[in-house]
Amino acid sequence: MKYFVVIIVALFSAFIMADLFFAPPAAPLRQGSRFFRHQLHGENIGLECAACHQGAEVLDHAYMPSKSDCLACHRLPLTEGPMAESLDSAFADDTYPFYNWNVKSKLPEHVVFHHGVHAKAKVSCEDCHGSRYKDDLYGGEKFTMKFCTDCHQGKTFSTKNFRTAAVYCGACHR
Amino acid sequence: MFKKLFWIGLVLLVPGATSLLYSLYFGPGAWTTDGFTFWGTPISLFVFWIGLSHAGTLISAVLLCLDIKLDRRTSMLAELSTLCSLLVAAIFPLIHLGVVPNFYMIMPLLDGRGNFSNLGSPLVWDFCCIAIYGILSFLFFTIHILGDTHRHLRRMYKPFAWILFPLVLWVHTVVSLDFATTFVPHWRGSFFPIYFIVGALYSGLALINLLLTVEGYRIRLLEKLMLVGSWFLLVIWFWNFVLKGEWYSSAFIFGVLFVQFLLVMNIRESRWGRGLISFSVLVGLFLERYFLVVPYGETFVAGVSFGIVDLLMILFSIGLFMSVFFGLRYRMATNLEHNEVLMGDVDVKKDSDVPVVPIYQVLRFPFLCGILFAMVFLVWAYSLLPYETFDLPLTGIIPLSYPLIAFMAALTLCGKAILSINKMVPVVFLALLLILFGIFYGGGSSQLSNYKLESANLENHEIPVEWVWKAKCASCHGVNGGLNQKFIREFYPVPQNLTLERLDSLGVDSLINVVTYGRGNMQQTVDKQTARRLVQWMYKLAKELK
Amino acid sequence: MERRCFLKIMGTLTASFMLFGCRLEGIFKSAEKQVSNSIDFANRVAKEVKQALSKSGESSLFSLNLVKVTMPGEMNPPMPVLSRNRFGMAIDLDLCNGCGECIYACNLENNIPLVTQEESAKGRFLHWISMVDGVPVMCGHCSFAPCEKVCPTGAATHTPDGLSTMVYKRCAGSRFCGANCPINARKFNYNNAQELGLSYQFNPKVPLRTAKVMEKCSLCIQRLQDDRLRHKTVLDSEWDGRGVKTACAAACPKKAITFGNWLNPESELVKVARGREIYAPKALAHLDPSVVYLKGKR
Amino acid sequence: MNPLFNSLACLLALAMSAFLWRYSNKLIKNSLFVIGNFLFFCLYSALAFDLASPMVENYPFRMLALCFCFSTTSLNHKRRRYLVMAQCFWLWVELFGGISLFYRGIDISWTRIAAIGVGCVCSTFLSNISKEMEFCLMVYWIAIWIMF
Repeated sequence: MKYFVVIIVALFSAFIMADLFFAPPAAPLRQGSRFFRHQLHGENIGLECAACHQGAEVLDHAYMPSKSDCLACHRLPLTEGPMAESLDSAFADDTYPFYNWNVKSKLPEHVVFHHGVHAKAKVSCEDCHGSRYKDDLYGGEKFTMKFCTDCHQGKTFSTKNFRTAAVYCGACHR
Repeated sequence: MFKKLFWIGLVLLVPGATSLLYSLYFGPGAWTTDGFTFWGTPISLFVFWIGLSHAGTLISAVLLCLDIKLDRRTSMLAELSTLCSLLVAAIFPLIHLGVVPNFYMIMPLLDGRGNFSNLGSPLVWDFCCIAIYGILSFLFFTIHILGDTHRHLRRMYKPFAWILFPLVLWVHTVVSLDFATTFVPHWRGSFFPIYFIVGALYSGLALINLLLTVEGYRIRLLEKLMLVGSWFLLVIWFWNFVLKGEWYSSAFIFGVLFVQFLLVMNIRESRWGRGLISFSVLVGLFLERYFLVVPYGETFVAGVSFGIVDLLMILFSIGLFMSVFFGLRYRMATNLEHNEVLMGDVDVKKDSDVPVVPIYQVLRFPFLCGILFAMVFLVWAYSLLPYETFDLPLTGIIPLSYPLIAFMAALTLCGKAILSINKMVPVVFLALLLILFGIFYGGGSSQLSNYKLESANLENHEIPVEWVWKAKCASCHGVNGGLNQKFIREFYPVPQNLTLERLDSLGVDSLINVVTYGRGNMQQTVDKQTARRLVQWMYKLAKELK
Repeated sequence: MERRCFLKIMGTLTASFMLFGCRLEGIFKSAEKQVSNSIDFANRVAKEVKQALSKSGESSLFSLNLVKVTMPGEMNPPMPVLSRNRFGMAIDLDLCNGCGECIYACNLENNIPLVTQEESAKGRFLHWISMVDGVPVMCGHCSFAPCEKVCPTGAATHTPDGLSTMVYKRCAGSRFCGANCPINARKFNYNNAQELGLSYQFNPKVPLRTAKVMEKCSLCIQRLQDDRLRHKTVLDSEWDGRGVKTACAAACPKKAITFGNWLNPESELVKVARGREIYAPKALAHLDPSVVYLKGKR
Repeated sequence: MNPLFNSLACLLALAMSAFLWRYSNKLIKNSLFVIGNFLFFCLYSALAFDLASPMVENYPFRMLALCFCFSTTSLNHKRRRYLVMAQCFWLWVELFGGISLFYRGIDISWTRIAAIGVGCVCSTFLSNISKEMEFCLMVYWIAIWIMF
């Protein structure tokens, strides 16, 4: 009897541990953003998300900025300090890749999430991704299907008066 | 004897298990199907074994309800065979699935994604019915075994039989609806519920008779019932033939024709004769299920054509049943053989010390609980239909209603008593709950995609210029054209203030040039057309600012 | 705790840990054969389409048996969500010569995997369009869709716009829908095509399906949805699917296939179908299909 | 469904019910009569109706159920139990036959099912069944058969 209970507990914990070690990571990889701090660009100088993530409010994805997008501002000696120096030297290097972001979209292939449609429905970036003034906050951990459908059915964000939206499978899946 | 049969079962089981693993790995392509027949041997095996399992309950519960006396060891054997064949039957729907890990999606439970299965599908009814039937048969068997030492459990035996009686018929009806609700011409038949029930009971009787032959005794009643069943089935086959022009000769020969030898005294009296006849019924009924499930079966192949995987799977099912059943029977033989109450020859009325309570009084409260539970569950399920285009007619709920009622009624009837007797049962329930919990949040995460989040194209003429402004200009000039105050407070190259006067002084053409090619600290790389639209937007903003 | 018991428990723990840890992908993962050359692969697809065309006579178990129907209108029974659209197609049998270009285009558009030799011998092609009696047959997108009624997981559902859609990730592969489709429009992918190197993603908009799920014609939902989203974001106008064409309609050399919106009298589809006799396969006629056949003048 | 043949079927069921359960405790003989009746009903439905119509599929089964119902009125003992069970059988045939037809696009006649269900529930309260009550029940069943 005692043995039996222990086996049940062992199986259960084994399941959890196995999931911990073998399951794919839930959060997207965030690499290559060694220089970048959201706080400096957001809170400090008041940039819109769409200024760097071009198309975030009109296209299907929030795209990542290219080297030239960064250089649009960073050509100028804006600030001083070790970080700015390393940035300058990196950009000065011709071999520096045009896109230095290794970001995998958390969105699975069979799901369609159109950023533009949501912006059009007056959903701001912060509603899903959290405050842009915090550093490197992505919010992706909470993006489950339930997160989407709850809002589409009007169960969450009740204070924001979002319209309820399509909840049929074909609207988001293909 | 039992030990020998157990070993034979094991010998059949082992090669069969390889075919099972093979078909698990290679999926449904492993067995005989083609581009038009999607169901194959696993489903026929499922229907076959679930039918066999019903007979056990029928013989013990239904005959109990109808006050037809059977001796105790027969009902014991029948219930044991129910459990064993249910175990065999439960394996095959899982094998049949293409994506086995997704089986939890068929359960009518909310999963972690907020999805709910489609209650209107006969497969969901099927799943629920069989799960509930399995649990209740197990409880029934437990009551039967424990009733030996616990008086108050023996009192619940008959009311429980009344709960199970409709359930057995219901479950097989639901199995038949899997076929009858489809548009397949060969499965056309609103009479399938009765047809399937008759087939199941008939094959189940054959199994019990076979087991009795192995035990070395016989019951005339069951043999007569088998004969009657064969005639009834024959008429239904005849009706099927009249409707669709289908006739399965091999099933007829094995399933019905051979049984008539029971009318011959010498064959009836010989043990081998009875055994062979019962076995031939099982063969015939399996063939019938196979031809039914694989609609083009007999037109494609004269007689029977199984692939090697199909054959091994059939062997596996037989082997599993034999090894489990005779293994348990062997243990029972050592432990229970001389227990008069459980394995007695005749059903002597020794229950006089058990107070007789009218059945409906015992069942009243449990049934009320059951109805309440079913209503709450169905209303909950109905309210959960997550997606707008789902439609759930009343017909989608009715087939689920009785199993739910029976489930709750049986639990209220004897749950408490059993919990108090056996400490093992709560542990099993805990484990079941844990499994359900796992399923609840199950599903894992979908694979990440490899979308390249590069090269946004904002120069498409369809994109409203407002957004291009936000992306390309607003960092310095501000969303409303009135400068980004935070930015210019921090950094010295103050951008030009785009007032209406200034715009007018520059003129449209030169503005477009500036936007296209950049000037001073400003760097822009949009095309001329977009620049023209940006300038128009600038004017609009400037007017608004003023 | 005595030593033997401890060892037993630890043994169970390790065994179960390893058992759970070995996900199927972990054990059976083989190097994905990526086909480098899309042109090569397209040639293979074309070859298989030819093979399917040559086999179409022997492998079809039902005959088309066209019967007259009325022009598709509002969905029946009506959808819980109202929509001004009901998309569908009409195939002009006076123009169609059964060349199979539509199958080829469909395969490339939807990244439909090839099948192995044994499969094709058994007639298990995966093409969403099949030739029956020299006529292209695909999912009818019936408004009374029998496949959706019986799908246990709810992977097959309707959109308010009249499309019968599949969510492949939700499919458990019970093949109930396939059994219940009167015209066998649903195909089951028996093989893991990605592992066998039998699939190639020509179109990034359509994800490759995992093995052992049901597939069928989606009426090029990716094109429709992209257009819908475009209307919602940048064009800001009511969407009626004008200008969208399915891959087969776009590829048909005789312009026999017309895609459009049955509820919009201005749409190309209604214009084409008006004044013609409308047919549907007999097995589908009472299910109110959205994909119909045109023949002769009325 | 031809109303004339439909009514005739009802009468036939009534007539054939007289042959059932005449041999107490003779399983084989009783079953032979049931099966003979059933065969007769099958032949009747095959001859009287168009076999392509989906409604005919369970017609002999419905006739058999009706026949059972009629026959229970002439039983000697445990009449109420078998009365209820016969009606349950009829309900079963109608309900599940209806569900399977519903999935093939044919509406269920809910009134008939409800009427049988009501009869089923109400007859559980009949403690002793008088001759008048028997007659009422028969009229009720015939009314269900012909009208709904």
